[in-house]
Amino acid sequence: MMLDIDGLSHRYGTEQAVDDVSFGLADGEIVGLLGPSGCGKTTIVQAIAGHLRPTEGRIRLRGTDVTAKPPESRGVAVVFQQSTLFDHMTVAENIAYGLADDADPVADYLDLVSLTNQQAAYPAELSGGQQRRAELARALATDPDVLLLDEPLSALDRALRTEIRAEIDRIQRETGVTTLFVTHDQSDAMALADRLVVMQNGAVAGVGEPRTLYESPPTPFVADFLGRSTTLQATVAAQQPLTLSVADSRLVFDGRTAEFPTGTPVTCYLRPEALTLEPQPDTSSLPCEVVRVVDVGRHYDVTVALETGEELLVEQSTQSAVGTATRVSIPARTVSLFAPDETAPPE
Amino acid sequence: MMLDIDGLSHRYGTEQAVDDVSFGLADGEIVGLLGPSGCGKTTIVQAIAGHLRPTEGRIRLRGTDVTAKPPESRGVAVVFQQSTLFDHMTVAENIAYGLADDADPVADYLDLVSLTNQQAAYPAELSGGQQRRAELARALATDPDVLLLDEPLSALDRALRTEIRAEIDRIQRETGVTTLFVTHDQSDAMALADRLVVMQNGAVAGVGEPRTLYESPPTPFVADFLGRSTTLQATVAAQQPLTLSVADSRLVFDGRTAEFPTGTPVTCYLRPEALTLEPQPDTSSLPCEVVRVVDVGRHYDVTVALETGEELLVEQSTQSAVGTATRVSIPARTVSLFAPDETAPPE
Amino acid sequence: ADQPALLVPAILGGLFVCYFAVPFVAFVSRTGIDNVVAGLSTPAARVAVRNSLLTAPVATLVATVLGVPLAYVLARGSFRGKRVIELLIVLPLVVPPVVGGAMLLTAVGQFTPIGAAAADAGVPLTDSLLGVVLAQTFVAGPFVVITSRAGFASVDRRFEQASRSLGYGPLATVWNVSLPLARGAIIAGVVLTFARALGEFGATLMVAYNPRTMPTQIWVAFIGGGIDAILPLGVALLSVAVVVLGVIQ
Amino acid sequence: ADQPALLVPAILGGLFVCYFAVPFVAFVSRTGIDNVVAGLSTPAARVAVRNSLLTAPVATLVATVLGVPLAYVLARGSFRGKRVIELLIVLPLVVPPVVGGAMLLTAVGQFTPIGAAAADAGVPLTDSLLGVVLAQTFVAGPFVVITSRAGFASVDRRFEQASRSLGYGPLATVWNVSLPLARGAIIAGVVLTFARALGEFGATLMVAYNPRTMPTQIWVAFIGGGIDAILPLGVALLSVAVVVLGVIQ
Repeated sequence: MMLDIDGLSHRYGTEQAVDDVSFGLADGEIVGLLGPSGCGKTTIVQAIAGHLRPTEGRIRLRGTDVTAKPPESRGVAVVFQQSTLFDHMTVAENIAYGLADDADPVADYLDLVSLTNQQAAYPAELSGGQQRRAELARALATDPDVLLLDEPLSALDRALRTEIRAEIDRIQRETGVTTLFVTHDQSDAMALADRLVVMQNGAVAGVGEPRTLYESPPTPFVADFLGRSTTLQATVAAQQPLTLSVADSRLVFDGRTAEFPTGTPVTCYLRPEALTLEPQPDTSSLPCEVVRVVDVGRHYDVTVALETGEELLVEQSTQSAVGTATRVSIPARTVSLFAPDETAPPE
Repeated sequence: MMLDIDGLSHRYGTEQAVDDVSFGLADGEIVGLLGPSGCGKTTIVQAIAGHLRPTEGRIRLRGTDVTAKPPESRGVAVVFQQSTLFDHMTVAENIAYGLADDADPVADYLDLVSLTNQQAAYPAELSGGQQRRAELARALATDPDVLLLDEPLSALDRALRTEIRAEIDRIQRETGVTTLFVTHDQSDAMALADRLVVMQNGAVAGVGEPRTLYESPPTPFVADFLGRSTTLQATVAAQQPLTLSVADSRLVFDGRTAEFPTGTPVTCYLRPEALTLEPQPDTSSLPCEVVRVVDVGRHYDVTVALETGEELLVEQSTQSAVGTATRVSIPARTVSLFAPDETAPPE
Repeated sequence: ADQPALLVPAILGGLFVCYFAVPFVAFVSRTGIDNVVAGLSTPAARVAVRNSLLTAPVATLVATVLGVPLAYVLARGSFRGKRVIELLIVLPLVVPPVVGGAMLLTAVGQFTPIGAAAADAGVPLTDSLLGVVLAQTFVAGPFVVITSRAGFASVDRRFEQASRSLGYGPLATVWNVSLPLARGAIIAGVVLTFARALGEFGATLMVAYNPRTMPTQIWVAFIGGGIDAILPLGVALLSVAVVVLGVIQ
Repeated sequence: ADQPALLVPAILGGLFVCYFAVPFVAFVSRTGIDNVVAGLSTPAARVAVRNSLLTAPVATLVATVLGVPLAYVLARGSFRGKRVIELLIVLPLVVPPVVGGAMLLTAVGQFTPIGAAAADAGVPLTDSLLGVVLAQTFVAGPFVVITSRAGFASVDRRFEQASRSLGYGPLATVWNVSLPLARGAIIAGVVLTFARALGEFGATLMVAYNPRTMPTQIWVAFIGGGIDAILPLGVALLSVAVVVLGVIQ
């Protein structure tokens, strides 16, 4: 492992900001550290960079314990949400400031981020996107073992965000630098990261490849945080294939087995875009009535009420009329089951 | 019309912030004023509320010219992006501060926004969502002719944003107050508004119902601003049905006629979610190759290259392999054509 | 984590702290409560205390009543000459107090038209309690203006706009919204002005050598009796300064 | 749109502005360039100018070299007793200068251990240029500390963290990043300290009645010759104050 976080805990006064967090980054990997604000992400960044001494736990770089080392001798480069380019230095001077002795010349880094023509400019003269790229170049010029990106896109507007996200992707692949990408935005994280570490209240809530976590979230929190969810109360009625009862109806999910014994009440987490409205009955659909339709442009958010009164959210690409009686079809693959006591509301 | 903006222009020094803007709000209507930051939205809000005297143009409320009236005698209530609840007053005192003489008592407004239990609390003791609701109640307590909501959701995180958006929707429908909802976020605007006024560089770029503007944007700017677009260069090859030539291929759009003469080069604006990848040839599809796939959770962003080298973005719900040769199918309904000189990049 | 990193600046800074701490400790340890009470009960000291407690509050009141509105206008208005007014208000802070006193004398001294007219009317503007108030207001007034101005500027305009849209006119809005929201800064400004007025020495010496205030009496007593003669009044003024600090911080 | 709304505060504020404008105009109009130049060439005035221009820069230098590091430690560090140090640094600003002078005398006066030892060594700490520097440093030093501290505090810590992660140690980071980014505030603080040191009167009078600086010479000349005798030195100090204002704003 290039970077190893081992049992990291940190308290501010009596407040436990980070609680026994462990994960690692393989050489060349880009990992997304994802969670809502206040989940401890920033504390972890500060501890890895060496600006904060954790209450407990170890941080290892290339196998060497660096927990007590000062930031300047760690080989960890950081890009923060807000620009930290030095106003009183030109772009080239900013990059040269951190240049490793045996590294490529400044010109190579200017070229890497396409800022050759701006090398004599001061940061205030750059556009927002150019500032971000200059900052990436400065961080990379130290030839770091690990690049920490702390919400590098959060201060940008939509168009710029997409541009810089692609730029980070390209630069990371070109340089192969081991990268920890910290964000509260699930779409940024899923688009960029090889693996995700999802945090909740200072602890790790889930680790895995983005698609796996999205489709089989280990907890309701991860389900909610990685995308919109809609929930359904049901009871396990039979195993193999998994069969759920919802009031008088039954849902049969071919090819799935339940992790819960028959008779257990469960909460199903569903993805609105995986649900479809089809009047033809099949074994994994429930009768329902359209109660609300919101046009959000790229699709319609259709809310349907089941016979139990419970409401489900369905994303449809076509308009539906309120009051229509139809059926909502639930593909087996996209259902995540949790015991009721696991289901806390998202923050 | 409850509110009429007629030929409004405003300059700050030599800078033209708003240029000849006209639109109206019918009684009880909720209209979204949508545009990127710096497009003049805030200037229009300030002019309607009476905090700014426009360089030119008139503002009429219920047919009366109020352009020169001070804010306190206009009957326009405002909710800003940042809370303006008065810290030194309780929730009930804040609401009572603006209470119209002949209006319902404070208790009714507390009830409307479900803050009856918080009436004795100070704003600092409220959650972010409660603050927003208290502010809405205070604005409504003046029994205004027009309610101005100036980016009321922009400072909120995703979950709260959805909650307050639904709350605004409910309150607006319950009270029937004529509302101008100002935002830079197209999804908020499309979800809430009966009609949209889209602004660009101080001028109106498009007016209409959300769905109409989304599917038939009057300008490339509106197309880009209301949702993701992907563009295709083509030439009008025949009329009735509209036929476009793209390199050696032809696209035939049954049931559509072109607004441009045969032989005109045009830029097609397409919606990525309307495109599909289907290997079977049909009359409105083009051969292409998958060059990039990004997993963003709720779907895959698939980039395909046409034979011309041009790239199109396609949203797919299933994974595709890079290098696959396939065809991209373009439904006639979702294509917007613009002459090349109309297509300026979005801000 | 950065604590050891600050060693060099901490040593240099520590030296400076000592430079302020040593006189403070030496001064306080030189005297006892009994001496202070006894020293303050001499006739000259009692007159000085009375005069200071009459003049400083009046100067503070005048500066507040005129200065807070000025601060509001400077924070919210934009008009020709604003820059000049801002410089004029800061000027007494950088002008030495003796020069400030001299400036006042050229305006209201007994041989000037204003001063002569006032003296004829029986209210002399120099060598009188009124003269003390004039000197104190000139030197201390800028504090309440500058601090209140910063306070008003930190109140987002949108609070006032909200109040206007809720049906209140501009003055009612200032009263109901701007003043309460800026109250912390305004109080700090008033307290600073009071402290500065109470301690005013240079300008007072020029404009009103008599009647004596606590600072001028300290100077006169020092010439006559050396350091020990002034400890009681000095400790009294120091105590007020410490209390003022506690209020501001 | 709000301009007429500010009428009442504008009237009250305008009165206050007049109160500062009238002495300024009266003072400046009382004298001419020729008189100032002639007045400054008298022996006593020349000595006073020389003494002031010797002492104030030294006091400013001492306050800057020790005060800027202290400001940095206060802005970035957190340690026991920080609160006390902060109060101690602000104290000279609210303590009347005469009391400040008295405090210094209790610490370094000629009959104190420190003062006596220094006098024996041939460097008397009172009634000497060194005494003037001590008084000026005590009264004016806090300005550079407080202003620089605010400057450092407004530099986001992440700039320093970025410099550390780019391979620079804490002192190199202060030198390369923190000082340049806070330079505006530091320069303002240095200029304010210089202005205050140059105009220092009350504490100087107590600690070093002789040798005369410009403010003490103004007082002595005023006793002897009235207002007209002090116009040249007064105008000179006022001019410096106006220049200082220009630099700060």
